[in-house]
Amino acid sequence: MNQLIPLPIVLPLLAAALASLFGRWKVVQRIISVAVLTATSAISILLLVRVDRDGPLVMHAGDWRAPIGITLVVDRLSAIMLTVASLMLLAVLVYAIGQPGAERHHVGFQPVYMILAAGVAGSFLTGDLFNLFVSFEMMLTASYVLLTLGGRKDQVRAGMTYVVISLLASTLFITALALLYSATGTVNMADLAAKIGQLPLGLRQAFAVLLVVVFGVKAALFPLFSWLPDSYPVAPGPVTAVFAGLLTKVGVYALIRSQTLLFPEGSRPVTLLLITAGLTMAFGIIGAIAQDDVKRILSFNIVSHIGYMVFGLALFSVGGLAAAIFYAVHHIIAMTTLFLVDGLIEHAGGSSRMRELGNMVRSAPVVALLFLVPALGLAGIPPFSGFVPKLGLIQSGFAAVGGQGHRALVIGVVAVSLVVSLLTLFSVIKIWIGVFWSPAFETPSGAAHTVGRLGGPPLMVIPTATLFVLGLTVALTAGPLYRLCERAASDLLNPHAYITTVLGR
Amino acid sequence: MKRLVFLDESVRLIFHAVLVGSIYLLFVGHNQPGGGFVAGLVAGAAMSLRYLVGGLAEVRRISRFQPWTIMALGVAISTSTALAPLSRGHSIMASMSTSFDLPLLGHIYASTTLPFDIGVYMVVVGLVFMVFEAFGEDPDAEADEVPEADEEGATR
Amino acid sequence: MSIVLAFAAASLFAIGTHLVLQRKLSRIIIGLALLSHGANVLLMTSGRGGVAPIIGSGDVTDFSDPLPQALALTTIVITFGVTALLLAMAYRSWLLTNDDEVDDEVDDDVIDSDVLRGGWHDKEVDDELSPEEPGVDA
Amino acid sequence: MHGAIAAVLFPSGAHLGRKSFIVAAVAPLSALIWLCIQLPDIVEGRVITQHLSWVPQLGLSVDLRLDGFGALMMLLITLIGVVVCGYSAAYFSPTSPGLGRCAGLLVAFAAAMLVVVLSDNLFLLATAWELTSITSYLLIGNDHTKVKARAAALQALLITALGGLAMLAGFVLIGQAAGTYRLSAILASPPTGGTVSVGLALVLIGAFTKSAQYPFHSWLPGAMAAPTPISAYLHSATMVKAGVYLVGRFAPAFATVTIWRPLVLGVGATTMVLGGLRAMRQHDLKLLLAFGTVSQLGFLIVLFGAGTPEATAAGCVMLLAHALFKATLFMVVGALDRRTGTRDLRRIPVLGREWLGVKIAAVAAAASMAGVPLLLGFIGKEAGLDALGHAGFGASGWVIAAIVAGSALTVAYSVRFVWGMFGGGSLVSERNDPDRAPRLEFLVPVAVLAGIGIVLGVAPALANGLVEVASTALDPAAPAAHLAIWHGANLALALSAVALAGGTMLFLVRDRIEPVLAVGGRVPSGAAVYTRLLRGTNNAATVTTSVIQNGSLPLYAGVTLATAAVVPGAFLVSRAAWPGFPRFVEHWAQLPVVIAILGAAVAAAVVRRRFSAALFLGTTGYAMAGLFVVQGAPDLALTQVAIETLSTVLFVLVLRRLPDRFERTSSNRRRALRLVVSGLVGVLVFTFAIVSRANRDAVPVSTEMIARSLPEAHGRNVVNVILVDIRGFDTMGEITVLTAAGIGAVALARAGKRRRSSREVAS
Repeated sequence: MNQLIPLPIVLPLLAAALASLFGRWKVVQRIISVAVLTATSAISILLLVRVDRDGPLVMHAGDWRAPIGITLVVDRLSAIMLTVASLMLLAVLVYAIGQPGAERHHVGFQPVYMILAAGVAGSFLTGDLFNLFVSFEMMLTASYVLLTLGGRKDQVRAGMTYVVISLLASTLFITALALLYSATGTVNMADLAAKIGQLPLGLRQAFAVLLVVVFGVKAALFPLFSWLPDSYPVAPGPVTAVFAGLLTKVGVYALIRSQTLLFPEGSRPVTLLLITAGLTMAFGIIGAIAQDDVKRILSFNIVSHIGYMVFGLALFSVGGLAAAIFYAVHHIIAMTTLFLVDGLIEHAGGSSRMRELGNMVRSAPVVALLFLVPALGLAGIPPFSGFVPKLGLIQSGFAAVGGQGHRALVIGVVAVSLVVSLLTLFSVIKIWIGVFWSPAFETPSGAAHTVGRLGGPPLMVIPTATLFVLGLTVALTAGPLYRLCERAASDLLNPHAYITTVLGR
Repeated sequence: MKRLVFLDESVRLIFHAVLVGSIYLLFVGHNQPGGGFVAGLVAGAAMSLRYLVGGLAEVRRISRFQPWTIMALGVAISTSTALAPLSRGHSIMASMSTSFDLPLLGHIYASTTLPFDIGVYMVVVGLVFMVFEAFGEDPDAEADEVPEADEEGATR
Repeated sequence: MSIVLAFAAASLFAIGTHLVLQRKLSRIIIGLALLSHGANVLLMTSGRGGVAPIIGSGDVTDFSDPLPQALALTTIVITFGVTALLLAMAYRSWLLTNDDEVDDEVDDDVIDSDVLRGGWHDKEVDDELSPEEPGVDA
Repeated sequence: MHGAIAAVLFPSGAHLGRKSFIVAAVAPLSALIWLCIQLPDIVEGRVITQHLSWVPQLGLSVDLRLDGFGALMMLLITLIGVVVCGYSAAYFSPTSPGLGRCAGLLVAFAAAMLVVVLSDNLFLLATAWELTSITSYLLIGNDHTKVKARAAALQALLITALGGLAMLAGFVLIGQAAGTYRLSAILASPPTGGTVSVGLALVLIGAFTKSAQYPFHSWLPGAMAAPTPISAYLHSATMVKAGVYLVGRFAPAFATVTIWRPLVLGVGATTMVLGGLRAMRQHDLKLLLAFGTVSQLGFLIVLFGAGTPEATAAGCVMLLAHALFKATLFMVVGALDRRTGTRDLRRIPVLGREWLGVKIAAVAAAASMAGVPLLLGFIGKEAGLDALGHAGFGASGWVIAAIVAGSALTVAYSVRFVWGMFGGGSLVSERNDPDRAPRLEFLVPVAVLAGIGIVLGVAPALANGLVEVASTALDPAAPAAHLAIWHGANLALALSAVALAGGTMLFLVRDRIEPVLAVGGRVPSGAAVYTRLLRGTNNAATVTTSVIQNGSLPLYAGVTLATAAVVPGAFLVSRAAWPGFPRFVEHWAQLPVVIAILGAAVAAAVVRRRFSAALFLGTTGYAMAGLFVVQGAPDLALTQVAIETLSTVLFVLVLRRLPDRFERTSSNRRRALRLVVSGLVGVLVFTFAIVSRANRDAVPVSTEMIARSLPEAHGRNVVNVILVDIRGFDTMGEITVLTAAGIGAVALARAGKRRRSSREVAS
């Protein structure tokens, strides 16, 4: 079983190499990519099942035992994230193949997409902080390329913002790594966990905060989120879907992982995280309300909802973390679905701007349904998938109020989260009104396609519908899933098993 | 552009010398300063010399292969080397090695780290090629839709 | 670690920051390069300095710390790759606009006055947001 | 219970035009039949429960529990559901689009509503509650091309969703205080404490929004944009009762909590009076009924909210009565609207004989609404007045006064309704047109509901069992119901008489007291607040976003770097001890190299020519290589030299396209800000570096790498061993970064130039 661990990283890389070698044969490229992503999905499900049963699995790359070499670790959290991510990547790939656009026109799409997949998998699997940096870079560099495929003016402009801010974050990451190595002499996370504990409290706290900032840029926390809504919407449709679903969540994953594993209780910046969570929710949704473009509304919603996950993290309780993890899973699926639906909207309506669209509940009823349910889920309307983690957050929040410290702050954040979910509802309903109900005010800037009963080409609709069903399944099977998230959360709060498995003591 | 034949020739001479040097760096990397990255970059620096005398066309003359082919092969070699030990039940990237005696060269130690480093070397060289592909085109030629350099690149 | 090296790193960071906060992409790129140099100096100072870590070339206890060197090497190469990409963007931007200035507008279409009305036309905002209260003046 | 589940399945099959409503009717009908079968058991006090686990950790499970009160509600929902479905088939024109969707939503709504009243789990209740909001939203906006319908739908959604969220938070608070989220368990042993009061207040907000209580009532009249059958069903008979239902459930357990009665009775009574006033001034019959509903809902809230057993019992009667007569009246208005083309009471023509049946039904229903004796409405009102008269809490006098006033208004607008319907206000006395006679399909549903109302009014004993079991389900102390027409002459009867007489008076003098009536419209309501709030949010969002999201890269970068410097810096400076300065230099050679690096860096930053800046950057890089040599890192130095050479060439290649000089563009303030941020970043790095290095006491992992390099990896160059073996995994990632960057660079440089070259990019 351990042999499987590196495959989700290395197989896509091999596929990337093959895909560029076979660039002339589009079909071969596609077969390779789809096959590899199917394989990684299967592998990650296997790993999830196994890890949930037997506890964390490790592989020491090159047989160099930790903390010397690079260790790959699968625990429940990483297995959950990996599974969801692989499924999204696969669905979006199929969608991209079905869509007339970036994938067809750029031979480089497939290899770069594979590198992205490898980077995402690497970020979830690695147990080494510097390797996390490298995985981030794989993912980000691939995302720079995907974002600017096509080279339109707005893409290049947005790409600059995105690349420059990401590079700043990467430099900060290196800085943090250098400082951590300087203080501890190691970059292995399990080893760091032990050694950071010996540092003086003030320095520990400073490190914790530094890492919050470093990962906060990737996760798009307030006030570090501005790059996101400017850059995501310009990418080709499916690419935005992957970005929206996965990239920020990798940042959230890194936040959760670093704060729970590396820093012992007492040195975690709880107050800072709580405040950040509240502000992120609020400013994100405020931004969403002010938009006219479907993609931009959704992009701001990403930001806003990162706040919920950070809130769950900031509670540092099993309930809070479980809700945060569940929220991440839900959000990945819902956001990806919605951006894929946006692709369908653009395909059918020729635009993603609301005043150029309208009345699609008549012209594309399937698309309307595909939009409405995940959108309501996004707003946390029961019984759709967003409700469960929201309820979990409220409960854990109120439960935390009973405990010591941060009372007023937690109540405040819970209140903000409720108001924000109302505003989220408003923002998605705005899309519903603008795109599906009201008549169009202007003729669309792009060319509209005629759509059949499905509302788009089958290869676009089917992956979207699959994710739609997946979202519903998550809501229906929330019981066992939530229990899994709780187990993952209690692993996080009690990282002893993780550390001993990695260090082999 | 009229080329100075003698400059041309001497640059090619230097280029080949540096190339040999870079391969030397690649092979000794395990024991002395060097290795795939350094070697690849040195080769790349040598290429920039060729670019300076002859532009993109001159760079394209270096290799019969497309830059992305070199790169992709490099990645393929490295990842395969990394994957290979898995099939034998080892960890990923585990180095497998053998040592044997050859009549003339004496004791030879061979390990999978070498092909891995060769992959790295190829990727770096490929990258440098691509960079010239991307930026190296003559600004004047680019204004025309079908510059000669491109025809040449395509036929090669 | 010495004061001089810490100062060097800090100064590189400061100068880099200064450049990154400007509008010309060329300057931003130079700034990023300086920031990356600063980070590398930090990496160097995070381990011990000394003799090149090549076994046989000196006393093992005098060796400089090899791990930060390997990490720095990796970062340098990655930064180079990404910088190349960024330069390609600058180049593309120049092709499209004849400048490398990073202007404020994101997208001519999106940041126009319509956004200032939250995406709805004036008339629309009134209509969509204010249901008439039936019967008030009946 | 399966009726509820089966009902959900129907939307899929329903695209049969008008027939879809017939299909849809099957769902509530089957539930109704099922209920009728169970009814005898329930009357005997049996409780049917069903449990399905969902997310037990959060207390979220599908607990259904059918008790007496639930049965009463279920009866209403299914009975009126069946009738409305039948009616809809007549109401909608066969050609109108989206009928299947409409029918499907109607059934979905019915299912959700059933779950609301059957749920024994707080969160399940909240779930179904939100689902009713959503389906209601979609139904109000059925005619979605009309902007007014959209706006009304949005208002209804946002207000009820706001309430739903408050309620959810309230549920969590109450449930955590009680230690269970099971409704029956909570009500059996209600928790106490400050948290519970807050929770209750939040729950009440939910109830008030849903039941259109002042000040949240404004969405309900707006919801009349929905087709009339929908209004009849959702917005008078069932959905708006959800809040009443909730208050009814909670009141017996929580009425003694300090905040409960002032809040519930105050809001309910206010709503009753204001709603009545507003109803008096409507010309649109549908709106008249809508405000009437608001008023009646206020009455119901008062009855149920009082929390005394008698009042609860009275509430049950009134609930039944209201659903019956209000649905009837709405359907009458719908028939009028469809057949005569208007529902403005000033325009309704004098109706002919064909309308007799409809007229009788309408009069009976309106009389019930007015509380005329011999009808169910009378019995309910009578019982309510009686109960409140005997209630043992303070201020009940005020409440009774308000109710009498409200009842008088109810009488007045009922009379006005009938008067209008008979063409009393008609400005144009149109001739009767046989084509416009009501069809049988209209008559039957109307007659069924009105008939039930009349029968129960004449023989109230028939409802005894149901009412009794319903009220005892809420409050075990509820008295045995003995509904009768004549209770003897008591205070309640007198008050009823006052209301009837006063109402008639009010109707007669309505024109003269116009200014008084107009007060109802002038009381500041939630609608204005809603609009202002929503627009305010929209504008505030726009302004905020245009400031923080202005697309300026320097701003974003500045914020990022400043945050990175200030936030960790603050922690570092305030929490960590300063270890003291380390040595000035470790090696004499560091000094000149550092001077070279910094000199070149400063030069790169200040020169005005792009070309020179690039060259100085290159110099910095070479000087860095020098530093690496000094620090004992030859591999790094070699790499740095090679990379710097390449980068410089690259820079030059790109820069040759760009103008030679930078122009000075920034203002002084900007420059000052930049200096501050740079300074902060520098200070942070300096401090952090020294503090973290001084705290190292662990042996670095690299010590072991040096030791194992030769024996295990057969390499003498430890750095290279790390790169290709120990940390080879990093290197593998790194080369793919390069691959991606290469592909991207070429794609960008070539984008949009020629088709052929774009194909070339990776072929």
